[in-house]
Amino acid sequence: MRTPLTLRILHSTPRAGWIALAVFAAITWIAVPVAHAVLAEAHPLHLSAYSVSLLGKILCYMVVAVAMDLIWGYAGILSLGHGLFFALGGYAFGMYLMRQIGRDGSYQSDLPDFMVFLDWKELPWYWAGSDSFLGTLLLVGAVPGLVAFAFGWFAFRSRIKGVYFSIITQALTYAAMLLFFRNETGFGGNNGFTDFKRILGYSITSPEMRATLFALSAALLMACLVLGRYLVTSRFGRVLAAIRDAESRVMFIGYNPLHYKLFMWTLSAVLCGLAGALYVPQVGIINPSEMSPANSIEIAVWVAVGGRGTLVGAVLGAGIVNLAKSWFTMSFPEYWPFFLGFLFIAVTLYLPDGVVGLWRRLRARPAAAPDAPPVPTVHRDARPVSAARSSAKDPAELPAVKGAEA
Amino acid sequence: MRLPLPRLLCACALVLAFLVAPARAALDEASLAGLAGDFQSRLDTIEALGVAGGEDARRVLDALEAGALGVAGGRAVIVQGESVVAAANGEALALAASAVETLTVNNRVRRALGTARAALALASADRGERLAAARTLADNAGQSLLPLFERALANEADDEIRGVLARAAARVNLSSADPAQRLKAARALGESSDPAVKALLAALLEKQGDVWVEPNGEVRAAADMAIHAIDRRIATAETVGTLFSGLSLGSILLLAALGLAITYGVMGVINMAHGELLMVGAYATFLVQGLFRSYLPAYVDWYVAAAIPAAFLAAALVGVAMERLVLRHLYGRPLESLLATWGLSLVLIQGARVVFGPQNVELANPAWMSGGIELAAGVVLPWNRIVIVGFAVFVLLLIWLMMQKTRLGMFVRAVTQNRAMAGCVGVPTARVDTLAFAIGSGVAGLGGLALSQIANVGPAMGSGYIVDAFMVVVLGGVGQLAGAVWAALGLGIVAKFLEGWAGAVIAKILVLVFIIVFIQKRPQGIFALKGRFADS
Amino acid sequence: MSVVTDFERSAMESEDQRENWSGNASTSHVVEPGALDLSHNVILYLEDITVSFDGFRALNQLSLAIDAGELRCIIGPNGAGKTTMMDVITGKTRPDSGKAFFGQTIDLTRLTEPQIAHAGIGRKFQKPTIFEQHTAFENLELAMKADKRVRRTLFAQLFDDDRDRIAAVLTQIRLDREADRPAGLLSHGQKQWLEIGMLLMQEPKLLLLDEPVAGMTDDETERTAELFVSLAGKHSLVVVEHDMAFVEALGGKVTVLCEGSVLAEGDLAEVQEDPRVIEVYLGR
Amino acid sequence: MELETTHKRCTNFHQGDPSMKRRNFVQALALSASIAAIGLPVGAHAADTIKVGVLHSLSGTMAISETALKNVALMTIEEINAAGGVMGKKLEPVVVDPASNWPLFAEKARQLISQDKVAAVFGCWTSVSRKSVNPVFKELNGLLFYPVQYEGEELEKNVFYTGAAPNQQAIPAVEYLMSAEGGGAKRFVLLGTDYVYPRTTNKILRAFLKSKGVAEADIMEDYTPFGHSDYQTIIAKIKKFAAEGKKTAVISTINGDSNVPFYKELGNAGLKATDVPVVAFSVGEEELRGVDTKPLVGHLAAWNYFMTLKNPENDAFAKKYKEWAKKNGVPNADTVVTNDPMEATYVGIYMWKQAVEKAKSTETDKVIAALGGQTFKAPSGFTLTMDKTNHHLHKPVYIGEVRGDGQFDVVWKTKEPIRAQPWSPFIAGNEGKQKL
Repeated sequence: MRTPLTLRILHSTPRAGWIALAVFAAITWIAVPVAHAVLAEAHPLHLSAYSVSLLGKILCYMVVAVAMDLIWGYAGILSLGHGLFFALGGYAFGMYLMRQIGRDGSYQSDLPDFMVFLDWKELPWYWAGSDSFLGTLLLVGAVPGLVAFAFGWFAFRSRIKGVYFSIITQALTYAAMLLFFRNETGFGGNNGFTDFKRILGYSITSPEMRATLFALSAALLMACLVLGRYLVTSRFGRVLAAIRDAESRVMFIGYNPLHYKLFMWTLSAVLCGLAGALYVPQVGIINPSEMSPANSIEIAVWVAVGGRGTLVGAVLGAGIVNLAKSWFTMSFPEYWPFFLGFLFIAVTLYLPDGVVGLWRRLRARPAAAPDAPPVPTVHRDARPVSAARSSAKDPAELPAVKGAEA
Repeated sequence: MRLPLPRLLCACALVLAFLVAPARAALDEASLAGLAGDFQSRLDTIEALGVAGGEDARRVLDALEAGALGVAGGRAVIVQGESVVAAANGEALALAASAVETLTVNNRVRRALGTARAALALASADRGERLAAARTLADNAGQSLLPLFERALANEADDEIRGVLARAAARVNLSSADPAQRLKAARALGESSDPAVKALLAALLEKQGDVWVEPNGEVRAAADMAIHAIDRRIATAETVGTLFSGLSLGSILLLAALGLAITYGVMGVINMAHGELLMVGAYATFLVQGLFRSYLPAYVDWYVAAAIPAAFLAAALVGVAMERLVLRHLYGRPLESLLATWGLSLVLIQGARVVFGPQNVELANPAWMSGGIELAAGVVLPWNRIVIVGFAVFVLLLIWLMMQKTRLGMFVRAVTQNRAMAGCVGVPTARVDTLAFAIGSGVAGLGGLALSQIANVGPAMGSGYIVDAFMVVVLGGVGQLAGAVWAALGLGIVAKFLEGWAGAVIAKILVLVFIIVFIQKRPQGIFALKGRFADS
Repeated sequence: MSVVTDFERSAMESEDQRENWSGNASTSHVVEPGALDLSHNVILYLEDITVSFDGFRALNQLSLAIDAGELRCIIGPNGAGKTTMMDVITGKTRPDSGKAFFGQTIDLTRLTEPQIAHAGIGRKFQKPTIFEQHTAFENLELAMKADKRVRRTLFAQLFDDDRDRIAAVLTQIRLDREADRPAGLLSHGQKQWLEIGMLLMQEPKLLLLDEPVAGMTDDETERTAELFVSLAGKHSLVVVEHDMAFVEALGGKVTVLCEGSVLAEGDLAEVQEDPRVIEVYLGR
Repeated sequence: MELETTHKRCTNFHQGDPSMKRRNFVQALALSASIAAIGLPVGAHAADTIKVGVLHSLSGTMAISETALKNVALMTIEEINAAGGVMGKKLEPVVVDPASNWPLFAEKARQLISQDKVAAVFGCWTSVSRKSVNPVFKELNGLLFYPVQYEGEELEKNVFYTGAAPNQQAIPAVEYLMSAEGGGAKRFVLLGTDYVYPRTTNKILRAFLKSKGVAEADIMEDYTPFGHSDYQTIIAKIKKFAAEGKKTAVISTINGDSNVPFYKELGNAGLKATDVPVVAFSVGEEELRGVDTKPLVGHLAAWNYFMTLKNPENDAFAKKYKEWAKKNGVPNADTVVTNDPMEATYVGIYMWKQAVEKAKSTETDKVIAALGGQTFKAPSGFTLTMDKTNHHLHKPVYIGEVRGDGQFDVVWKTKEPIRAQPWSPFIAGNEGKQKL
């Protein structure tokens, strides 16, 4: 009998996970908004705008890390161009924010300031729909999704793999960055979009708006985690991991890897786009340097630090690296690259599975293979099989392979 | 070159005055009076000094260049330390140095000075000096110089110099009143390859209202033919120039990527710190330059040669340290190595920033790498780029010899193809790795040396090349040195032709798109391994 | 481990592999297996297949026909083109010329690997290729005959009869005690069996088996032979093997390949008598 | 409380004393990262000091230019403290590193104003970094002193611009090129890095040149990407353009790092300043430290200050900086130079100090009110005035020619400081926009 999907999604995340999510929701949906927007500034528990927007930014980064982990950790495809999708989502939402400025810009025009300056008399066609909030919500996911789909379709169809794929994703984001740097491209050139005023008519700097954006970012992260968890524990996730480990076998048993990779790749890009859209109003600027290859590499670094192939690891990695960066740049402005650099080296050398790997090692689970992603456990209810009895034999004991002498 | 008539007359008068005067005679005060006048008369005076020639003129020009020529009480004087002498004849004057208003030497004055010096040099005994002088004068040819050209042509025996002078004279004669002179000039100018000459000729073919600028039809026809001839020459030179630019860019990309091709091929390590190895090589070059400047100032032009082993060793040492301390522990985890080398790159960049400061450091091209070969007016192949192309060939040859002819090279190739098997047949893979990494890093250091001759040397210089280097390696096919060569040259030439056509920004974007599309067609790079392989 | 393979694979992937996706990969990704036409009782038909790599002819006008339900052994010296032939049949390599038909109507040279798998051809590789990070159970689950499109797989769940079927195959390949172990920890022989088990889960019409008993004990080899013999009839099998004892135990018709073409065909005893065969095996 | 002391020490950290350094370092390391990083309130600022923020990139692409500004800011603050501070209180610099990352600029600005409660911030270099922090200063009513020449088209209540607006740099430079002394240029190449400052400046210059009767065909505009390092094609284009006729000059707004390859190529391709002079708006003494300037002698730069200016204020300024650099172990301290943005930083800090003393408060609104009309005898040799309405300084303009030693010879200067026009009259729709 068929189990309803909702129930299966529920089951895919273990009980401890749901408890953690509930605690997380309580903090991000209630505690933080109250501490920021309700408590007076003098109150000892008041959370400043600085902290809220910093944490909100990190939540968005965490979503990106989860999206990256889904495609890298689970499908084995290292993208060095995820910054592009993040930025595209950001730009899509940024266009809406620019339109919301209305006539409050320095040229008091209906057009965004930079267009007035370029002597443009009307919005270019690709700005159509940017004044509608709903349309923008659609674009935020659709633009990175479509770009990723088109790129992925060609790349996966040509069976570009490994470092070749990584490098062309890097070329893609680099080319996009150069394109967006141009003033004529119509996205504000190097300055990008900034000086936002409001969303849906509400001031973007009000504590309520800030708390709302923060809570939305948290909600997106939680949704990503639940969705990600379902995906990686479903048969789809197992096919994906199988493609990572032995793609030709997957093809010979009848799955088309192109479609599987493409789906995950596009979904990952859409998640990045959504994160970008929430990121932009919280940091107040989007410009092409978000697409620089270094930014995309950094995304991979977060995932590796946290632990590739575990969703929690991606979240932890993004959090640790970014908090460390914020702290270091404040406290050791001249030396922080040393700390961050040595942190990356140390993590790779001593924590091959990232922070999560360390935690696992400390908990000393005996059976788990050291570098294996967690074995999905969806069929826990399958027949009990004694795993203790190993029948593995040393290949050396086997009789020599018999030759083809005739 | 349409000078206002009064000034033209004045200039001619000055020149004539000098021409009739005996060459060795001292200058008279009147000929220097212009120096006290307005800016333009000052320039005319300076140029006329050159035409006049003679020791005194030379002395005045020298003083001007040194910033010692000045004006006091409407009179040209030269400041010599605390004392002041008259410019015209060098006799001491009872004037305080502080009372003299020295003449500012700006670009315009420097140009006039250059013309004057060239005019002087036209009488030099040295052929090279005369040729250079003739070229300089040809660029600034004006009515006032015509007598000079004619005088020089009469005395000149060298054909090349005569050609230059004749064309220079022809440029002037193009505005002669005599149609026969103009016709001769237009024909003579057909030998030129200078776009400036083309512009002069083209002006004859214009109409002002209904009237031709050049009334004589025969002259117009000659000018038209000359323009076509010049155009052809320019087009050829430009194509050669663009090809050379592409070759040069390609050789730089190659030098930046070659080391990466080795280290990536052998160990499959994505070395994000590769750019920093370039930086190490460049800073090593900088240090060698510093040593030469301090201890061997006479041989400072050869610091580049001495820097070759230094840059190689410095980068190789850093490379070995990286390999021994970090990468060694990451074999078989190439994507993790990305993270660790990214960290290494942060550390190295910040290290350079702390040691050398965040600013770029200054590296001078040695004299023998300065300037260039002029193919045609406007198309110059700079020596530093030519040397770098040669250097790239040299490095390539060395690597090829090492890979093909030495035992180490054989080991490296074996490990590249099948590490496990190489280990089984007794290749000391760990040692080979270290050595290969040292060599790859050393080659990167040589790349840094080459870059230091054309671009920035600063802490972050490497990050500008790392993306390009990876593109080259991947486009060529991982671990394929020949592939890297083709990829680098191909990218260089494609980029340069695109840049000429679409501008630098669009060209860069198009090159990246080209790479993406190319990899679609050949997902393993230009030189993929072919054949049937056991499915892994 | 997983990390290594990504890169090693990319470094070693052969040039020809990229050509495999035919243009219509996205439009018609499922071929109805029912379309197999066995009206002439021939399940696989190769004619004049030629494949060359950089001038080297791996297959040279190879022609071969396999009957429905037949168990055919292919032998031949190294480099005879056995694996390349399998590559052609499964769509991994496109022939330069020649025809390859599955039944009467399905043109194998126009289909992609997944499409061919759906049409009913299963393949076991020379080197056991299984999903090492997945358990034996999951390996079989993934191979199980089902709608393998993304949308279906996303919402797929395991029903009781699926479980029973997997359990049955696990028993058949004697891995029922290893069901929950990561497959990477199995012994070589067990991996071979797991791969055979995956083939069985696919329920193919035609099984291509490349050196299925390499690395197996005598006991295991014997059981494998029994299994194959029992499968013949319901399925057609093409077995590439060097182990003559095993070929003998299978007892079917034998084809000898040499330098990319068929050298001899017939009973094992017959071909062993053939002077040309003796020459290629014993050398000149 | 513990946090606060650490923080203070970290900022002291830049002021020398190596033994202190190590101890602070270790102590600071020992602190929990997370608490500090999420920025729990660091506590009200101590009563006996006034905090000021220094917001310059010390890593990343802009470190090359901005590090020196951080140094000058610290030196100036030290100098003010040595002279008794501001209103009897010592200044306490809070240095952060926005790492050439534009969103990080906004984050750090917010941190400086709302967490560290600084009275003013001295910082930013690129336009995009300024655009990134503008909304933050507006929202939190902070005070920013921006020391770099820029494209104008902006006027913020919370920002004081101590660098040049286009009419204080670009336009006088072009006027000079067109004059007889400047060589009487009739054709112009507008060359820049592809971003807002060059694009805007060139747009203004184009309109200006048109107003002077220069034809469209005599203007060539070209851009290169950030970090471009291969100028072969562009130099060839310039040569061709220059050879086609009238006297040509190049106006370069090429950004920092690309200048070295550009000038090296220029020198080797044989384009001499006497033939085709290049006037640059982003090349100063600091940038030329990385170039062998012998082939560049005669090329031009337009600034409001040159290190070679001879006047007592400048002599003292350059000397102080050199000493400070030596004392604080700045790399290559023997060869440090001063440049225009450094002078603008110096002037900005003193203007702020005077305004605070006049207002008798560090409150933003009072300081803003007090700043208009402040004067300061600057190293540029003039007494500079902060405009009463437009938040820009009245600045003199100098044109300098590059010397063999990397310094500049002033060949032209304005008679007196010029008032800034942040809204260029050469851009349509800007009339009557000079006020806040």
